[in-house]
Amino acid sequence: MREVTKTFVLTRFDPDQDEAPRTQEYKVPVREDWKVLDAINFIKDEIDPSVSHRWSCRMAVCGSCGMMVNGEPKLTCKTALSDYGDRVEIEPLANFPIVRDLVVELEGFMDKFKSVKPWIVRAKQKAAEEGTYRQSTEELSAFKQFSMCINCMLCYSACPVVANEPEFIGPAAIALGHRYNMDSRDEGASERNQRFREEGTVFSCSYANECSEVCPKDVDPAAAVNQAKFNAVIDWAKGLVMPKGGS
Amino acid sequence: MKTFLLKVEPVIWLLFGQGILIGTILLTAWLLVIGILIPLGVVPSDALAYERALRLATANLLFLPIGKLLLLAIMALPLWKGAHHIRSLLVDFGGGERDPAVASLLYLIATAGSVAAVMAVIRL
Amino acid sequence: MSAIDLYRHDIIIVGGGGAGLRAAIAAAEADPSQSIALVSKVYPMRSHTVSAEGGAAAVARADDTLEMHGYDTVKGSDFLGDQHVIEYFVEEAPKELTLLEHWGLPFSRNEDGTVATRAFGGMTTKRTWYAADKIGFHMLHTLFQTSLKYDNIVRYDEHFVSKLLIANDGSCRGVAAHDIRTGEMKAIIGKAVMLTTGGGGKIFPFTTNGMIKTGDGMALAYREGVPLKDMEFVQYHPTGLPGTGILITEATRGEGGYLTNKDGERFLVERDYGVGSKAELGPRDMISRAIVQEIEAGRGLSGPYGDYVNLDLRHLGEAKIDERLPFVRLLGRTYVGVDPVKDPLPIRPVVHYMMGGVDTDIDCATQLSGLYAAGETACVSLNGANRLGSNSLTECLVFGARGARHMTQYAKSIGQIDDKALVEQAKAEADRIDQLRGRQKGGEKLSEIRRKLNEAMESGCGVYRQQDTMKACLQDVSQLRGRVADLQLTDPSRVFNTEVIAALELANMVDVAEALAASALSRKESRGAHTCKDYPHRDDQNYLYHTMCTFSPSGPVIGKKDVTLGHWEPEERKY
Amino acid sequence: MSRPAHPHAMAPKTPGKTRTAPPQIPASWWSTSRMRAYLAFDATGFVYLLVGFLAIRLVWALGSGQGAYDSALGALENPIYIVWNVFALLCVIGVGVRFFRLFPKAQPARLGPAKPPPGPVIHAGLYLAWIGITVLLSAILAGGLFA
Ligand SMILES: Cc1cc2nc3c(=O)[nH]c(=O)nc-3n(C[C@H](O)[C@H](O)[C@H](O)COP(=O)(O)OP(=O)(O)OC[C@H]3O[C@@H](n4cnc5c(N)ncnc54)[C@H](O)[C@@H]3O)c2cc1C
Ligand code: SF4
Ligand code: F3S
Ligand code: FES
Repeated sequence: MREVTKTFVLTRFDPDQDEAPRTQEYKVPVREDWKVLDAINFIKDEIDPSVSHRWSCRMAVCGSCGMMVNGEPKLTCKTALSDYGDRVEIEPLANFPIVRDLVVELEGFMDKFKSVKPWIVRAKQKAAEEGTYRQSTEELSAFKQFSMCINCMLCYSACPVVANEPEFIGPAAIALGHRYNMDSRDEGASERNQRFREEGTVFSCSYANECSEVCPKDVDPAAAVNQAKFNAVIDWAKGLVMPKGGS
Repeated sequence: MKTFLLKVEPVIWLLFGQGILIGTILLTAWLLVIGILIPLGVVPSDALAYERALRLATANLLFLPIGKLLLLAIMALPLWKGAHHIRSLLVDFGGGERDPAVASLLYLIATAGSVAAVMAVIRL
Repeated sequence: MSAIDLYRHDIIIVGGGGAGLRAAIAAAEADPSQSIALVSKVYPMRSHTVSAEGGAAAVARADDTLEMHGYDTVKGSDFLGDQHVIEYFVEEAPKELTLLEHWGLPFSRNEDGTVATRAFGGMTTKRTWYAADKIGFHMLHTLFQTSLKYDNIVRYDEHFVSKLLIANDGSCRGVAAHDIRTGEMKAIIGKAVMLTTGGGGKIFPFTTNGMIKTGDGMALAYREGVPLKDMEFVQYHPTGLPGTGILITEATRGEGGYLTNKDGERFLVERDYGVGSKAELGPRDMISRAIVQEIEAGRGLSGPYGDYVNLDLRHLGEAKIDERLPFVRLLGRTYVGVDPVKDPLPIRPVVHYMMGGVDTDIDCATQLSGLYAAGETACVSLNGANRLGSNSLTECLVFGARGARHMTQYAKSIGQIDDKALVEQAKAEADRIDQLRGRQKGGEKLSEIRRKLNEAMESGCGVYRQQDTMKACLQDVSQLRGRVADLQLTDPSRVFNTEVIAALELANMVDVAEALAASALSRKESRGAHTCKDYPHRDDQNYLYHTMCTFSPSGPVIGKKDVTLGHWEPEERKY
Repeated sequence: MSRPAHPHAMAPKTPGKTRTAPPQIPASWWSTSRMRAYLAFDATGFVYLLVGFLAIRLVWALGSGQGAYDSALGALENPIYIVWNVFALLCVIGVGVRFFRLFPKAQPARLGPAKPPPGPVIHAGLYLAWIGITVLLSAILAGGLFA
C-alpha cells in the first residue's frame, strides 16, 4: 500500500509546564487508507508518547475521538487522511476548556446533558411483569433519529452560540431532551419544556445549522432544537391557559 | 433583566418566527411594487394614489379589517425578526456578556415600533 | 509517602459498561439509602458495550420456550456451561430486556408494535431483540441516561482502578483509583466491590475490541489470588473487516447474508463444516474454523491485509440493508471502501470475546470475600467453551443485576470498616505510580512490548492451536512480564498522563495473556472455541471441567472446577 | 484558532481540579461559505428593522392626509431609495430561500406520532404560497385587482 509523508501540527498543552497552548510538528509516514486517528496514534506510539488524546472504539461509535482537523470539528477515527493535503493541523475541540494537549473538559457538557432529564419520566413505573410497551414504527421514527447521538460534542464545537453563551444548553443535550419528549413511552415533556425555557434556553439557538452540518451521526440536532422551540412555546401557552401544569 | 427576558422569550421567538415567515412572504410584493416598480414608473403611480391606498388599507373581509391587519404585519413583524437577528449576530461576534442589555434595548426598539405601527393603523 | 484522599461508599462498582451500569441501577433500587460508587476509566458512554451491533437474546415469541433457549446455550457452550446458571439466565432474560424497553431503549418493532426479534447463530428461533444494528450503543446510552436519575450513584469518571484494597481480615473493601485528570490517587472504600471491566481482546493484534479492553479487572482479581476460569476459550468472530478488525455483525447473516469464497461458492453449504442446515447461522467457533480452512485450502481472496473471504449481502437489497443494517453499510463504506449494497464485504475471523474471566458463583461472588464480578470480565459459566452471539449483552444485565442485589445484602452484614490497612495500600500504590511516571530509565518502548505480546498471542492462541506453539507463546509472554517492569516512560506530567495508564494496562494485559496461554496449554482436547490440532476431539472423560488459573510468583498454577450439569446430558455437538 | 471564545464556554458548574486553557473559537468561524451565509442571514436583521420602520412611515403618512402621503410616496422615487429597496428585496428573497430550505426539519407538525409530509412536499407548499401571495398582493397593489 502506498505511503506518503505528511506533517502534523498538534496542539500541545501541559498545565504543569505550559502557560498557554503551543504547537508541535511531527512528520508521519501515512498509509493511504489511514484515518486521522491512525496518524495520531502513530505519533503517540512511535514518536512522542507524551501526546495525550482520547479514543477507544475506532469505529465511530464511542464518541471519544473528536478533535479539530484543519479547523473543523471531526471524528478522527472516521475522517480519511486522503482528504487532506501534506499539512494537517490537529487541535482540541473548539469552545471547550482544554485540559491537556487534545483533551478537553467534558464536565460542562455532562452538566447540561443531565439537566434535560434524559430518561423516561413516568408518574408510575411499569413493572417488568406487565410486559413491554407497544410502539408503532411511526412512533419510533418520531424520535429514533435523535436517539443516535454518540455525545461526541462536535456540534458544540461548531455552534456559534455555544462559543458565546456559556448557559446555552446546546445542540446535543437539547436533541436528547427532545428525543425523550417525542418518545411515546414518556410523560416528562412538561418538565423538560420548563427546562428548555430556563437559563440557556432553546431560544438562544439562532439556527446556524452548523451543528447538523458537522454531526457525524446524522442526528440533525438543529432539527431537534428548532422543533423543541415550538413545543416549548406550545407548552408555555398551555401553561397560561391552565396555570397548573400544561401537557 | 435576565429573568424578565427569559419570561418573554417564547413571545419574542413567536414574533420573530412570524417576522421571517409572514414578513418575508408579504414584504416581497410590498418592496417589489411600492419600493421598485412604482418609483420606476413601471406601474403607474396612480395605482396607489391616496384614495385607493386608503380604500385598500381600510378594506374589510367579512368582519375582519383585513387591510389593517396586513399593514400591521408588514410594519411590525419585520421589526421583531430584525431585533432578534441583530441580537444573535452581536452574540456571535462575542457579545455574550452584554447580551441582556443589548437584547433589552433591541426589543424595546421593536416594541416602540410596534406601538407606532398599531397607532398608524388606528389613525387610518 | 503521598497524601491520599479517602472516599467512602457502601458499595463500589468498577466499570461503567452494560454490566456496571445495570449493577449500579439495581443497587440503587435495591436500597435507595445506600451510596454507590461507579468508577470507570472512561466516561461510561464510551465503554465498549457501545460497539455491540447485533442484538440481545431473550425468549419473546410464542413459538419459543425457555427450555429451547437453555438448550441452545448449553449446546453452544459445548456442554461446559453450568446448567443452573443457564436456567436462571434464560428465565431472567426476558424481564431484563423488558425493563430496558421501559427505560426507553428504541428497539426495532414489528408491525403490531411489539418488539421485533431476529435470527442469530446457534439459536433455533428468532429470539434476538435488536435496534437496527446498534443494540449495544442504545443499551449503553439507555442505561447511562437512566442511571443519572439516581442521586445515590456517585460517579468517578476517568478514574483508573489499579489495585484492589484488601482489609486485614483478607476481604476486599475498596479500590485504589488513579484520577486520570489530576494524577492523584484516591482510596475509594466500601463494603463490597464489583468488577465489571469488560474483556481483554486487546492482548491480540486483530480484534473487534476497542483500545480500552485490556482485561484490567481480570488482572486485578488475579493478582489478589482469585482464580481466572476457562481463560483458554477465546471467541473468534467470523466476520471482521481486514486491517482494522472492525466487527460486521452476525445479524448480517441473521438477516440472510451469505459467506462465499473466491469462486463465489457458499462453502458452508457446499462442504461439511459441521454446521449442517444452519449454514451461515451456525455457531461462531465452527464458522471461524470453516473460514480458516477455506483460506488454507487456497480458496480465499487476498488483499493488502492478508487473505479473506466474502460476506455477500447484495441479495438483501438496499431497502432492507438500510432499515436493518445501516451501520454495517456505513462501516463498509468508511473502513474498507465497500458498499455492501453493491459489492460483497471482505471479512476474516477476528478475536471478539472472552468466555473466561474472574471465577464467580451464580451470585457473582468470587472466592475473595467482598469481591464480585459480572459481565465479560467475569466467568459465571454461562458461555462455557463458546458463547452464542447476543447472549452476552443479556448476561451483563441479568448478572449485573443479580450481583448488585446480592452485594447489597452482603454489604448490610458488614460492620465498621477498619481502613488503616486500606489507606496504607493506596498510599503504596500512589507511590508506585508516581515512580512510573516520566521515568526515563529502561530501554524498551511500550508500543514495542505491546506488539511483542500481540505477536505471541496470535501465533500461539489463534483459531487453531498446537501444543508446541502454545508452549512458545507462554514462554514469550512470561518473559515479557519482566520487561514490562522495566519500561521506558517519558511523560512526566501529572495531568491526563495517558502513557502511565497505557503502562498499567500493558502490565494487566501481560498477566491476562499469561493466564490465557497457560490455561490453553493445559487443555489437551478440542472443545468449543479451543481447537488443538494435536487433540482434535472433545474428551468428556478427562476434560469436562472448568480450568482454574491461579496466580503465583513463579507462574500460573492450573486447577480444576466441576461443571454443574443438569437435565441436558452432554452429547456430540452437531447442527 | 482565530480568537478566544467566551471564557466560561462549556465550563463545568464545579471547576475542575487542574488548570485549563481557555476555550477557543473554531478557525472556521466566518471563513467558510456556510458560516458566511449564516452570518449574512442574521445580518438581514438590520434590513428588516429598517424596512419595518420605513413601512410605518408610509402608513403613518397615509393616516396624516393626502399631502403627507403624496410626498412620502414621492420620496420613494429618489434613486437612493430605489437602490435600497432593490437591495432589501434581494435580502428578503435570500432570507426566504434559506428559511424555507431549513423549514421542513424544524417544522412543528411533528407533535404526535403522525409523520409530517416529506421535505419536498413542504418545500413545494412553501414556495407555492410565497409565489402565490406575492403575485396576488402585487396585483392588488399595482391596481390589477380591486382597481
Ligand atoms: C464489536 C462488538 C460487538 C458485539 N456485539 C454483541 C452483540 O450483538 N450481542 C451481544 O450480546 N454481545 C455483543 N458483544 C459482546 C458484548 O458487547 C460485551 O461482552 C459486553 O458489552 C461487555 O460489557 P461489560 O459491561 O462487561 O464491559 P464493557 O462495556 O467493556 O465495559 C467495561 C467498563 O469497565 C471500565 N474499566 C475497565 N478497566 C477499568 C479500570 N482499570 N479502572 C476503571 N474502570 C475500568 C471501562 O471504563 C468500562 O466502563 C459485542 C462485542 C463487541 C466488541
Ligand atoms: S448531535 Fe451529533 S455532533 Fe452532536 S454530540 Fe451528538 S453525535 Fe455528536
Ligand atoms: S449550530 Fe447552534 S445556533 Fe442552533 S442550529 Fe445548531 S444549535
Ligand atoms: S474512537 Fe470511538 S468514535 Fe472515534
